[in-house]
Amino acid sequence: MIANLASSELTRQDFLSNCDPRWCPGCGCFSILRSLTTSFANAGIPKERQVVVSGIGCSSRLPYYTSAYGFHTLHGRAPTVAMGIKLTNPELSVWIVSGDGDALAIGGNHTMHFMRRNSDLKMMLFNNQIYGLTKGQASPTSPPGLKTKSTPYGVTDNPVRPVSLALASGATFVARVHDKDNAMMEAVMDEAQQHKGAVFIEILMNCVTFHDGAFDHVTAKKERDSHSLQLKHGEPMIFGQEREKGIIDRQGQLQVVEIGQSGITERDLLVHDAYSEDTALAHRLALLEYPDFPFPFGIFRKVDAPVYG
Amino acid sequence: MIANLASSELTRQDFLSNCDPRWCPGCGCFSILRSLTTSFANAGIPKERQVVVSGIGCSSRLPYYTSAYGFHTLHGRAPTVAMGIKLTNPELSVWIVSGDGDALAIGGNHTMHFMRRNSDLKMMLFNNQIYGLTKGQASPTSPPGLKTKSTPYGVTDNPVRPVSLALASGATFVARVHDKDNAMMEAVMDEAQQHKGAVFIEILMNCVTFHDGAFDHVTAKKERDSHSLQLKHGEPMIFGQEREKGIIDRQGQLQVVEIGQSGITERDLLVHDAYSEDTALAHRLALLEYPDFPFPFGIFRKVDAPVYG
Amino acid sequence: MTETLQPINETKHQLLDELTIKFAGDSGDGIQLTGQRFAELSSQVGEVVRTMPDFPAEIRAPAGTIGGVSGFQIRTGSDNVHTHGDRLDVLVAMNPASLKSNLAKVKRNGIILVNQDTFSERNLALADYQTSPLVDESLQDYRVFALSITKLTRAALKGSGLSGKEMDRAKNFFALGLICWLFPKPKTAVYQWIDKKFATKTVFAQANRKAFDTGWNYGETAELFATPYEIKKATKLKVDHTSKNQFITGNAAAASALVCAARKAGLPLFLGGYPITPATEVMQELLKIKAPDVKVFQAEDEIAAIGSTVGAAFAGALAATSTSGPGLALMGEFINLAVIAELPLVIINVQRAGPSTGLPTKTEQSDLMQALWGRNGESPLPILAAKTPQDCFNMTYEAARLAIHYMTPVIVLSDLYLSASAEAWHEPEQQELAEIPVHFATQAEGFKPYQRNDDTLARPWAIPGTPGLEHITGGLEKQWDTGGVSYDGENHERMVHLRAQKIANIAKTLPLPPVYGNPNASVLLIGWGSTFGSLLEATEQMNQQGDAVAFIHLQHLNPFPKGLAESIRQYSKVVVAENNLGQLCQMLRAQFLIDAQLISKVQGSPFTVDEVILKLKLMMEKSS
Amino acid sequence: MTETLQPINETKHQLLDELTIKFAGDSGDGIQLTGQRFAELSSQVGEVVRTMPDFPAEIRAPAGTIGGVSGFQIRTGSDNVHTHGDRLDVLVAMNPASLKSNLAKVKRNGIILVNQDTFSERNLALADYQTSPLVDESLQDYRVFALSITKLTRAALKGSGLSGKEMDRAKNFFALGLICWLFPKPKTAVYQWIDKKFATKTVFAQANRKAFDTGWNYGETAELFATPYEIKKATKLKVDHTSKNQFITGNAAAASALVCAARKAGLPLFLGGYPITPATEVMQELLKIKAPDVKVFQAEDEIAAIGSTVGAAFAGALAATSTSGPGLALMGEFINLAVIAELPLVIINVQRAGPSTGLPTKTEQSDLMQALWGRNGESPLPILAAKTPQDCFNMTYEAARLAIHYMTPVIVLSDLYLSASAEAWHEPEQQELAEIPVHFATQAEGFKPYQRNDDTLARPWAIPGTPGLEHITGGLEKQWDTGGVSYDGENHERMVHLRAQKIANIAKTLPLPPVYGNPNASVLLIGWGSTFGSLLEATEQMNQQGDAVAFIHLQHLNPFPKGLAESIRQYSKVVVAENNLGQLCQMLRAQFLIDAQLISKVQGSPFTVDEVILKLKLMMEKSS
Ligand SMILES: Cc1ncc(C[n+]2csc(CCOP(=O)(O)OP(=O)(O)O)c2C)c(N)n1
Ligand SMILES: Cc1ncc(C[n+]2csc(CCOP(=O)(O)OP(=O)(O)O)c2C)c(N)n1
Ligand code: SF4
Ligand code: SF4
Ligand SMILES: [Mg+2]
Ligand SMILES: [Mg+2]
Repeated sequence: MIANLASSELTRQDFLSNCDPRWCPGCGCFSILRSLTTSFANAGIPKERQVVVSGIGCSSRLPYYTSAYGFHTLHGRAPTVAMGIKLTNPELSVWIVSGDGDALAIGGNHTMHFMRRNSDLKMMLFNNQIYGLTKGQASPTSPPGLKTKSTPYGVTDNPVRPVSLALASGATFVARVHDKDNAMMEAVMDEAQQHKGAVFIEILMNCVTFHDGAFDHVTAKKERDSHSLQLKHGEPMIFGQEREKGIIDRQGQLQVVEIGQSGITERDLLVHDAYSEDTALAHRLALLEYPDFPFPFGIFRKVDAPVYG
Repeated sequence: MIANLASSELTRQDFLSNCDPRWCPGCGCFSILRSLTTSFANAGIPKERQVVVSGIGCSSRLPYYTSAYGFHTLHGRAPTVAMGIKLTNPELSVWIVSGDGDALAIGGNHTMHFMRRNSDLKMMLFNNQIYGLTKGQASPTSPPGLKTKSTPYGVTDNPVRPVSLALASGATFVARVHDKDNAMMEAVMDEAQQHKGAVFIEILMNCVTFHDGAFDHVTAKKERDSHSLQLKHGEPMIFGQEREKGIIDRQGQLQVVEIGQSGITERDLLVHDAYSEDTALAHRLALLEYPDFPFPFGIFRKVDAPVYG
Repeated sequence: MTETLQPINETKHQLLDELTIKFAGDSGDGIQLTGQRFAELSSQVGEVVRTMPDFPAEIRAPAGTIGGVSGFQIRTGSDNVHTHGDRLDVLVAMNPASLKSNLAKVKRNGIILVNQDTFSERNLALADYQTSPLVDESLQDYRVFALSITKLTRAALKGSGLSGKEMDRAKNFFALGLICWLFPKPKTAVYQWIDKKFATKTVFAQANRKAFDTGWNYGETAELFATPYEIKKATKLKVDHTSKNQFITGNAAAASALVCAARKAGLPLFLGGYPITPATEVMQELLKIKAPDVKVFQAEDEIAAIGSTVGAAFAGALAATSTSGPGLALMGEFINLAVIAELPLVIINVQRAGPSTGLPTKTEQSDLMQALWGRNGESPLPILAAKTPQDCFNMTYEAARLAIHYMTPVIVLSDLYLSASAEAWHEPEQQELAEIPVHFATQAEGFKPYQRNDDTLARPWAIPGTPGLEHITGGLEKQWDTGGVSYDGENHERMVHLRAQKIANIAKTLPLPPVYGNPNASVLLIGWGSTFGSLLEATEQMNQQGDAVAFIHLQHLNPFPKGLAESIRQYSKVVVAENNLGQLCQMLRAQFLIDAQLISKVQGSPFTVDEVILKLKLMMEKSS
Repeated sequence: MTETLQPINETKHQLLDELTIKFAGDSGDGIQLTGQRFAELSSQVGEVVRTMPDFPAEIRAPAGTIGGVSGFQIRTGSDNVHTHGDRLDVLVAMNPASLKSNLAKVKRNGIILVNQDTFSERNLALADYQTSPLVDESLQDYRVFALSITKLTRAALKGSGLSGKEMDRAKNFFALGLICWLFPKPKTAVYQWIDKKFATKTVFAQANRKAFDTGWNYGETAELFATPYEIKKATKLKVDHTSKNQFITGNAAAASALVCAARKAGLPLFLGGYPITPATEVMQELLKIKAPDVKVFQAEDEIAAIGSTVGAAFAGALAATSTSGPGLALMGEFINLAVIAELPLVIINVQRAGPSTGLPTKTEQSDLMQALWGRNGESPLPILAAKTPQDCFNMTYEAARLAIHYMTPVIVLSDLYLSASAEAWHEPEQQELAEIPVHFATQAEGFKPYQRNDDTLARPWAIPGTPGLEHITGGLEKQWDTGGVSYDGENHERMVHLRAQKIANIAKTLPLPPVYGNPNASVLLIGWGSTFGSLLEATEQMNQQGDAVAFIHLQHLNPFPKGLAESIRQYSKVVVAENNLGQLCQMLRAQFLIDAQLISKVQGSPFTVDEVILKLKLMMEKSS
């Protein structure tokens, strides 16, 4: 994964600024910062060529805590600034840090368009299903029924599915990870470092203050194996504490099956194909949700395509 | 189809204003205006309860030519104004008229969010794959390679697929029609009149001045039958001059087949299910394009779901 | 509750003109609750009270750090209380960080009460103290009382069945008890409030009562203070002793005004909003109301927020939005649509320090020019500014009235300071409120969407759903009476003048602002917005000290009331004080050709009274 | 080509001081081409020329209707030609609708040439004529020449092998030929141009030459006119006879300036834009250039356009955007980010008539205050305004220089009138252009992102990719030298003043604008932007008529050049003429306390010279 051996001596610490993060103790952002800086060190791209562009929100404070170039822009507008940076200097590796409100409420259009153009930008969407910085209003990903400061009687909107949107928009690298699994975050970020084109990584992130435990049912250590599905290109879709379950496609419908029951073997299972030009499977995977299905993590799609600019 | 017998005496003419349309002679907008006013007459909803809200563009001039209430708002922002109207007076039937630039470039976010909320608004997107009013720049739906005033060397962006976007966003009524087939337009509009929830109708519309003939390969009378597919709920997907071809699902892949060849009968063909909760099939149909496939028209999706507000 | 609020045995009390006190501690210490309660008690006994909370920075800092300090300041006294106070008479500091961050505000010889149990090495370090201020000499200019509040509370609650952590949560009641003894407040009112607040958790109610009593008794018995202090009550102000009397912030007042105005007008209320500090609470206050005539729409962004508001106005609602500077910047294009479509809109802009994201948690008055000019073309609209938290009610209500009366968007300027500071208030009854007549057009015969009322120049409000009035509106220039699209140059000029005239005409209906201080002075101080309290107090003090100063405070910033120029011209020196680089000052100079001078402060905080006096004196010296 | 451009046999020509002529016809009639060619010929023989096209409304109207008329006006003459002319000496009307819509502009006794073949009943009806103006008396005040241009052209082209329709397309060459005989222009230049233009279609080239000759010969032989008219040539202006001499519109000039400035500075050029009338051509001109150092990004909206521009500036490009009023309204929030992040940006705002969508195809000067104030907080930036099409080059270039020199966004105001009108011009050579030095920071040692240049107060430009200068910028307030986030109130005040000072300081580097007319007059006329030509001509005429008037025209609107107040104060009466309700007038009053009075026109069209004179005289009478 190391692209540039010359600067490979940089460590994670080198990518941290001397500014103390001002997130709430226990906020998921800390863990993401950790993985990102680790991946920066892994990538071996010199510091001066990494640029982290953010919008406004708790998550968007992240650039201050890295030692790369950074731009803390306006609410929802990070992709536009990132675009100008990349078009001006294509040598730079440009990351976008955004929140669910930032990227999907006010910034939804820019998010969609940078992906449509397959611009060579990497967006990380810190999805805590809430507006953190403004102290707890509903966001476009807040689950129905959630009581927040702006929905005292519960959310009634249908939430946006970030991965579906990214696929429909045409991002060429689409993934989902979470703040409780640094190894997975780093593996995905490392692959993203190398990707040419629009990267979209949804990162489930726990907001301890305004929506604590939102993802525990799929991210907590003890639930993780049975409630989530790790997508790996070329591998059958297996999950479960004992890797005893899998996903099959029965007449166009995805279904959960027990391996070994009703004559099902590993060979009957759907095999993940992240490199397919056709997004149909990825689209269907993006619709899977716990409890009917395991919640998928990993890389949904990764294809090469001409890059904008 | 007539909801309100009392006012059913209104004719198409009653829904036309005495303002002469100022579109280029031959513009597809004329035909759409014709179908919309016909559908208004069919719906039997009194004039004062129909509201037509538009953005800015050639297409967005339409409200001036109807005799309903109308609001010619700002570029890209019609859905937001429509939202305020509907929430204030739910008795009104609120239509949004928008262009491909209006609804998908500057207005993409509002388009997405009104559909996500399943707001009870009906958007007609007049897709001429060009910015008409500003005299011929590329729009988000302009096909790759197209030379326009703003792409003298040809479009390089990937176009937005409006129907895919509508499905991903959660619209509960999603259809595609074209300006050369008034009967189809009216049938779809008539159904839309009765729908409760977010309606999205993509209308292929010919811009004679800046992108003439863009859709001839699928809309021209002599091509239509063989190059397009009429989706009808509950009916097998058949097309062709002689209705000799059809669509099947072979291991998750849609394929074109000749009926009668290799033992294929009508019963093997995919049957359109517009009422399915699951959007997977609709998503796949939205990806079909001529010449690999016939280009689908009709209602992709129509489901009941709780309405916003 | 009212009958219990009699002042208690007063004989041996010292009398104080006024008191500025601040409760401070860690975010988890219940500081806001304690402070608010003390403020309410003070108000209920007839004092004039202003409060100001001090929240930790937007993103939570770790417990015990300076960043995590929460504070609540109260100024209470008689009629001359107009601000929450510049300096503290009393600081109650529940931990080292709260002492550190508030010390500079305490008056020399002021009282500092600290909970010494929290002065552990760890907490001192978190607050960046090298040595404990309780043992070194850093506090020698103050009267420091270091109490073991945690221990005393725990001791009192022993056997209550509560855990240690739970007991500690009652320690703010100890502090409240002690303070309520020192500045006597009726015990029974506190009991009743505790019982109500913890009705479902009686163990806590008991514990909190107990902690309160312990604090009170500690005051009485520990003999730290010779006697309690009695605070002077309001004389001119009528104090409302009913339960309708409540503390209201500027944001809550604005929200309340919208509801009252809509109901008075007989319209549904619609607010389209998007969260932004410090305006979010306007939307949130309305979201709490579950009534069919109040619709609140949290939009995907500010553009959609105001877009929906414009739609709602077209459809016949009292339509409003609330935002702050960056949001207002995004709304300009849509406000302009409302200007040309002549639709009534109330836009509440709660200013914060700019430019750009700036200092989102600090106050400033720097959006006046944006409100006036932040749109393309000639785009006139009325601008009002609130001067106190409750004036946010008055101005928002007035904005709604003007919007409907003149068919125009109206901008109300508030600011972060007003949004958060609070004063006692009660919501007026419907019959006390100014009329807001609404005349929807209904007559199809001869209807013209742009035919105007001779007096107001307002066009008719013809809403969808009305048979026979079907028409199209929008952003293109309108033919002057049919309202159809017109590309005619002369019609355009006519409309540009007409829109300007419609707004300018409002001037003649506006009362001249009262003159405070000495109307015969040669120096006139002019202010607007949240600086009112400081400017008024400064004026009063200067006149008391023998420096004649007159003061007027503008609520109507566009148009100015008719006759304002003449009033101002009576003074040989005109000084405008604002928290910006002179925006009102520029307006007055341009419109009246008066050589108005500026007193400016752009530090994210309001003027202190002393600052105003100092700067004004300097100016008066220079010119004399 | 140059050697052929000798004036032809002049002996028997009458001399004209100047000529205003308009070609008009249906959109399909080739009017624009004909008009442009005549303008170029006039310029090449040494006349001063200004042109103005007249496009049909945005959406195409049917052929033959008034809405579908296309026109091209040319004014040509000597040094005193500064506008495209208020009234027509000659109208060439190729159909009834074009006659109808332009008649009002023709001078009494002016020449009207019509193609009578198009005066069919159908066409008369389409143009709303009840009876033919060629037979009734409506044209009796003019010298009307009704020619059978269609028939004559067809006759001439008989046997050319062209279809009837194709022949008809040559009829504008007949008109051109006739006019080139009447106001003599070198034939050979026309031939060469035709041959080049139709190089691949020689039949058309032949036909057009033939039609041209036929028109010319018709003039010579038909004896409609006694003799041709010779037009006075430029005396002061140097005329460029090389092929670099071209007609340039304001929009093309602005685009060219961006390229020149970027190349002079040695930077890549980046323009992020979104189509909007009348600014779109700035972007489109740049899109035509296929060069690695010119990047143009058509964004999804104006917010993305300027966002990308801000990003490009951060990354080290000469970053620009172009828009019109409604777009500028959307850009305010981002411009503000560039103000606080102190990044160089050129924002070209081509004004059109507002408010809101307003009259998108009409001109106005009503975005000055929006440019100055349309952002939250105190947000100062320089504002320049172009006065002629080629001044769009100068001002845009100057904006780029200032932006980089001071690290600030700069707004250039142009307008619809300048965007479309054209004059002869050639692009300066690199060495003729002012230096634009760029000093990217490179020294990591001691680097502080907000440490300033003592002279300009500019901060260093440290671009991503530079090792050791990694830093974060953004919209939060900055510590004054490290550029880190600072919530400190006093630092904020310091920064607010610093940003203001940085821009204010530019004033001392700006030259005072020249005084035209009579500098000793007591009346001073002040203008800005596209009104320059009319105001200058009005000034000259008034002085000629014995009314002493001085005139200055401002290009720098913020800050004003140092010493401007003193210059202005020399006059006892100051009158500001603008196409708005007095925006510059307000600025001058506020800053200088001068009782500046307003001459306003808000009709979507520029002042005519007569209007200015009339209004100015009225004002002078009133005050005397
Ligand atoms: C134009 C504008 N509107 C609103 C805001 C206020 N605001 C700041 S962050 C934010 C939303 C934060 O939510 P999210 O994007 O999910 O980020 P998080 O804080 O949860 O990481 C809002 C509404 C702003 N800064 N600017
Ligand atoms: C804020 C703003 N930006 C830009 C414009 C200019 N503009 C008007 S319509 C339009 C695009 C028109 O294209 P489309 O939406 O496809 O409509 P069509 O004319 O093709 O029907 C643009 C860019 C505007 N009116 N307002
Ligand atoms: S509010 Fe939530 S998202 Fe923001 S810092 Fe705290 S825990 Fe993190
Ligand atoms: S430009 Fe195109 S879309 Fe516009 S009116 Fe003409 S044909 Fe229709
Ligand atoms: Mg969030
Ligand atoms: Mg279009």
